[in-house]
Amino acid sequence: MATVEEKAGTGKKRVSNDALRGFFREMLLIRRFEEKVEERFRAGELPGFLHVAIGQEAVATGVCSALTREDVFASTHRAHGHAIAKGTPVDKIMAELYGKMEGCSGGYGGSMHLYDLEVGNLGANAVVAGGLPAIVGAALAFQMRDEKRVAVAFFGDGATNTGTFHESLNLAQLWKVPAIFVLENNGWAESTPAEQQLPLPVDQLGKRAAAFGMKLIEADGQDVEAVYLAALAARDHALAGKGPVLLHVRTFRLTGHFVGDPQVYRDREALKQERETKDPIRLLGARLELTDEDLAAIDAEVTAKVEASVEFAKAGTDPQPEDALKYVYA
Amino acid sequence: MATVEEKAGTGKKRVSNDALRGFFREMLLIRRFEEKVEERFRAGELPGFLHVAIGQEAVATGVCSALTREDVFASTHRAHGHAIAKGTPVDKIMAELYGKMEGCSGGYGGSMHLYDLEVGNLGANAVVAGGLPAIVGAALAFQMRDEKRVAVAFFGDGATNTGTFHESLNLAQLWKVPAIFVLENNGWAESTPAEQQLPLPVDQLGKRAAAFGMKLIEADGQDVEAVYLAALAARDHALAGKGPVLLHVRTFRLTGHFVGDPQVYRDREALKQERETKDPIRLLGARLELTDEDLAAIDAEVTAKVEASVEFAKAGTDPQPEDALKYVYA
Amino acid sequence: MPELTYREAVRDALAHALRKDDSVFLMGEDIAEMGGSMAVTQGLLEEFGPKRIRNTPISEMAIVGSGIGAAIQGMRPVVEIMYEDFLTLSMEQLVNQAAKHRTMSGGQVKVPLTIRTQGGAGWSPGAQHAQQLEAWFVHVPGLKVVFPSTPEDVRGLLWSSIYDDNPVVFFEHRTLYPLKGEVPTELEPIPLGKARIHREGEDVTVVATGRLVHEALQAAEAAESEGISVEVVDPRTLLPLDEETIIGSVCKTTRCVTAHEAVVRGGFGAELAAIIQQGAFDWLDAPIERVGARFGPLPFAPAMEQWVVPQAADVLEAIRRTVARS
Amino acid sequence: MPELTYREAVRDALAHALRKDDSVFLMGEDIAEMGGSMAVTQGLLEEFGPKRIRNTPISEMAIVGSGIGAAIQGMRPVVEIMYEDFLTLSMEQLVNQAAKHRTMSGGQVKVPLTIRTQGGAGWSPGAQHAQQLEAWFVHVPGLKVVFPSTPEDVRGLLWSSIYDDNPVVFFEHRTLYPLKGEVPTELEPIPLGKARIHREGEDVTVVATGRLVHEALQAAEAAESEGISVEVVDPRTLLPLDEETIIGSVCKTTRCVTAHEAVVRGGFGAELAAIIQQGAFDWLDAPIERVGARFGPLPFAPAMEQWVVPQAADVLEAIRRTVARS
Ligand SMILES: Cc1ncc(C[n+]2csc(CCOP(=O)(O)OP(=O)(O)O)c2C)c(N)n1
Ligand SMILES: Cc1ncc(C[n+]2csc(CCOP(=O)(O)OP(=O)(O)O)c2C)c(N)n1
Ligand SMILES: [Mg+2]
Ligand SMILES: [Mg+2]
Repeated sequence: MATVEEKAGTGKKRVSNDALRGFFREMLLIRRFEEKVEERFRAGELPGFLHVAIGQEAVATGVCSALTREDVFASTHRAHGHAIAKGTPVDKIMAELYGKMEGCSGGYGGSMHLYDLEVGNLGANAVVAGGLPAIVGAALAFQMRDEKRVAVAFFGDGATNTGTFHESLNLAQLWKVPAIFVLENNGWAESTPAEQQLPLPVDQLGKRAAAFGMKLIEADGQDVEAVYLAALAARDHALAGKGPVLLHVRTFRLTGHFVGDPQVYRDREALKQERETKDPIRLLGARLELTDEDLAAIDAEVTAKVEASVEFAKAGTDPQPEDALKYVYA
Repeated sequence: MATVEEKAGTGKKRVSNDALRGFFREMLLIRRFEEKVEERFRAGELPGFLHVAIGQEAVATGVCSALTREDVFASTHRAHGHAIAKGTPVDKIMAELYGKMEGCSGGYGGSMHLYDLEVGNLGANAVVAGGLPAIVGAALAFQMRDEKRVAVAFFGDGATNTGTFHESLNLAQLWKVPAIFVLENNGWAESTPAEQQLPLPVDQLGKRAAAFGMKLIEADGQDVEAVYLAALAARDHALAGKGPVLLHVRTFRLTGHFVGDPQVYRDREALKQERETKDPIRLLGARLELTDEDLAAIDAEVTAKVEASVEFAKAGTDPQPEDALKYVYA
Repeated sequence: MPELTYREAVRDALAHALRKDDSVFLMGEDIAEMGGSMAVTQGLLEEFGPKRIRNTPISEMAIVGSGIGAAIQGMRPVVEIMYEDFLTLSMEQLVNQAAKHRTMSGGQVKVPLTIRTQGGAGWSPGAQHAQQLEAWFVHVPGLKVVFPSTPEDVRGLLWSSIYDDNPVVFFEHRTLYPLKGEVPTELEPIPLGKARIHREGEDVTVVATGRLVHEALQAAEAAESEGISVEVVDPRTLLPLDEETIIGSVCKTTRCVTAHEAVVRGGFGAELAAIIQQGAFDWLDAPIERVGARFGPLPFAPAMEQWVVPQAADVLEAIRRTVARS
Repeated sequence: MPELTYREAVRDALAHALRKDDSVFLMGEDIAEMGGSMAVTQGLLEEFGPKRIRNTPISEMAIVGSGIGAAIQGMRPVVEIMYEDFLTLSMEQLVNQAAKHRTMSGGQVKVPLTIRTQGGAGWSPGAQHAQQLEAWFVHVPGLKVVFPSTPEDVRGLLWSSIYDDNPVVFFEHRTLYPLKGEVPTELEPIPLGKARIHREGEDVTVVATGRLVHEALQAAEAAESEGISVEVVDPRTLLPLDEETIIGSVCKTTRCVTAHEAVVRGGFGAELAAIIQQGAFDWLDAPIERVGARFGPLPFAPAMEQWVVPQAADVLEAIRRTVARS
């Protein structure tokens, strides 16, 4: 976790500049990773179905920076950023996307099923909201065994329309388990805009917490410091035995739903505007007043990492066909 | 519908005494019907699985009195009262419980599957919340065809914990269909008390509407006038195109969950108290200042109806075994 | 005769029904502006407007369930479940509600609802976007189950499904969408419950569904060059099932292979085998061979996926096995 | 040897596991004070307290799903779905999550979860409280499926299911709960995947599950008096399946009847028939007959229900049919 200081005189918390620089580096790493994924997909190298989180990096970094290695989480179809932020090396993630045995799921999972039990990644899920109930169960196990750990579920605004969401939050609140539900509200479910899928105004989606009497914490999802502080507060709340938290962050999906999505449904001008004004990396860069050299240095560093991950992945081992049935049963 | 007058000078609405007497008669009819069901079950005459609504009569009568014949509804495992109040003759209901062809579902349904399309009963459901989505669809059909009808779902507090509840209310609100969701909150799901199944305090279950931005109307479920007026208001709201309504009424289950339930889980003293202070029929009788003769006359009338329904049912026709497959496909 | 892709054929049936009949409307995730995740419903929003081409929230229970309610009120909704893996979320509504209302009501209620869905492997989707679950629904009285394999069939059968007064679960196969084929100039309904003999043969009958129809046809070609004459039958409708055509074919050839993409164990091939071994017992010269996916969740890496999912070569091998028995 | 009812035997296995092992706990609707809708868990709340005997809200997805999460974290949850008809609500969690985590994670994750449920007709429950859906789960790689028919089996198999490191769907039959039977003094685990031969015979094998095991035994008695010698085999575990014992038996008797309470079409009997016709092809003297419910939602009225659901007489008839074939 990054150091939190008091904002001089205000009593409010703030994150040190050093820590913010660390966040910046990680967010840029995620961005470059996602861009590389898009590129390699277009080059025909990546099989399957891919979703990148460009625009949502501050959520992954902000939340995961507030967690310890023992804390666990479940992710979604848009999984790469969460996995990186929780500490899985990009090599292992890229190798997974290439279907290699060195991948974080041994080549069995793919982009929508990144796992890494060692760092607490319980698995990304290709079923919307599919991972939420297990997070309640994981948190229950921690509670029953008196372990000071939280379980975190990432999911989108679209996921809040599922019955699974409702049952999960409801049970979590009833039993006051140490879970954090991170609602990454980007205002889209695939091609369907907020107005067509959410009965509440998009910015008021936090009201869903009221149905359970659950603690709601909200933050600007494009401001990594805000997300980080909110996640810390959520974690404290959950660990204090006060029950789970709905952590609602408004964020922006600055690309298509999936890699290759022509976005016929999306207003070009609005998208352009969003890319200009809502990019969490630009916003943080500006705030940190990074010089061009600073920026170039960091970029070179993370880009090299990403390039190396592609090399690593390509040099990886293809599983044998008959390995397919190796893990059907324990 | 009963006549609604202004409460002298107050601007508030009230129901005429005559109408209230009508309500009283119907509620007593439901009560005597349910008692007869208990009796005939104990006598070994009724097959299957039965749930009576003793204590909840004011909800059935109050809501259904606010509906027209064209309005439709879906009910639950606790279905008899709703069916009676919407206008299915007790003969046909009793015959159904005896599994006779003269039953309102031809002997195919049983207590948990009372249907009567003619009066808008789309079917009782033995799956908790199972009927809610269809009510959204029925209301959608009305909306698409510009028909001035509402679709009503009855369900309990326990049902609000299901994903089906969430998805149904959410979709209904998104599309603003003319539906009314009647939450009969008796504070129990079978043997499980509110504290063990609801994350919200039992009286605050109406907050669930906030998750959708849905209009909430609340009423005392033991006061038939209040329920009736609330249902009228809900219907007006829905028909005005303002969207669906969650109609939350607090009520009391003055018997076991099912007929024969020994209620080992229930505090005897509290139950006794509830039976004394929360009985909606007693409460209404007192308010109407019914004389003993009045009461006896009404009771004799409805009791005779119920007795006749048993005669009718017993004299009914048993289906032939091979009729079983008559309606598998249309 | 005009040529359409499987995708266009589905769209054509939908458009025809939407034009003919105000009671027909569509609901599903991303079916409007985007035209569905498989581009099947592209263009329909423009022609029919948002009241009839309805994007829904991610709510598979409510999508099916509201379809049921609208159907009972006299509409003919066609709802889409984006991937059949997500049918798992609407099983309650499909199995306990849609399939049973008619019987439970003693014949009062009709549920003319069509549930379109698609699935299938072959594109590295991973384990949760590639299942073939049609067999489950064959076990549910009150439902009909349709699984067409060609543009002509998908168009004619979808039409019949929409106008059938029962709930129909309608399976499309993802890899077939680009497949081209001739269709009648006028949309011709194909009755539910009639199998199609794709190819006549003398030595062995392959009863195949979905993508495996095409793999079977390929295998049949290959077998021919080995001197084995293969008949390929596609039931098209799994429930009701055209037992007569299937059993008739096996009585003629005396050998049978069943083939589908779903895992073998508990798959539709089991039901076929059970029916055929009974109906053609005295004719059978070899055990019925079943082809299907190997018994595991679909792994992501292409080499493993390819090995798990059955191909023409697997059908060919099964044909050889069955012919080798004397 | 002590005698227990089927109900007591389930309870006994649960109590033993709860005593032995802190990681075991129970979740389900009304399992605490009420002891479950079938009184199976009566008394456990008193002994083990509300942290380990947990009443849940009506949330079948969350019940199974939270069980999955706890299992992955090293617990051994035993969750109860009150009626198997409500499994329809947890299919997504069972099929896409529990069954697949292990493969999708490349072997990192284990899900030692037991899902107990019960069902069955014979008490006029109507169409939504009486289904037998075990066949669906046999089609799902990654799950195990158990369906015991006697007190001894239910106790030993439940124990093994709880201690199995995979998700196990464990079916109990409602009408069997009062059934009494001898059990070993010490709780003896019964390995998953071993069939039980209840009765040896020479002329025909009946492979039966659940309640139908008892109907089959009754039918076998009756057949005996007609001079037909019947072997009755209960697979007990449907997945994995003890094919060797089953096929061995049929090779010996040369005739086979399958019997379950679920509807015939698409039922587990189909899988049995498919396996047996292949494994015993050269031995079979008659087509395999399948006994099961008629193809309709269960009607309420007792006369119709009785006719839909298979009884000993139906098994006997099938035995006669198969023996009549020469
Ligand atoms: C249960 C289910 N229904 C539908 C889908 C198809 N699908 C994948 S992502 C998605 C949209 C999800 O929206 P949201 O939850 O807001 O996440 P985002 O994509 O915006 O990150 C849909 C409909 C699915 N994967 N699972
Ligand atoms: C999906 C589902 N889960 C469980 C049950 C078993 N069950 C029947 S009634 C009931 C309690 C319902 O409580 P509530 O909704 O409050 O209605 P009430 O019985 O109080 O009228 C339960 C758990 C069911 N019928 N359906
Ligand atoms: Mg979104
Ligand atoms: Mg209740």
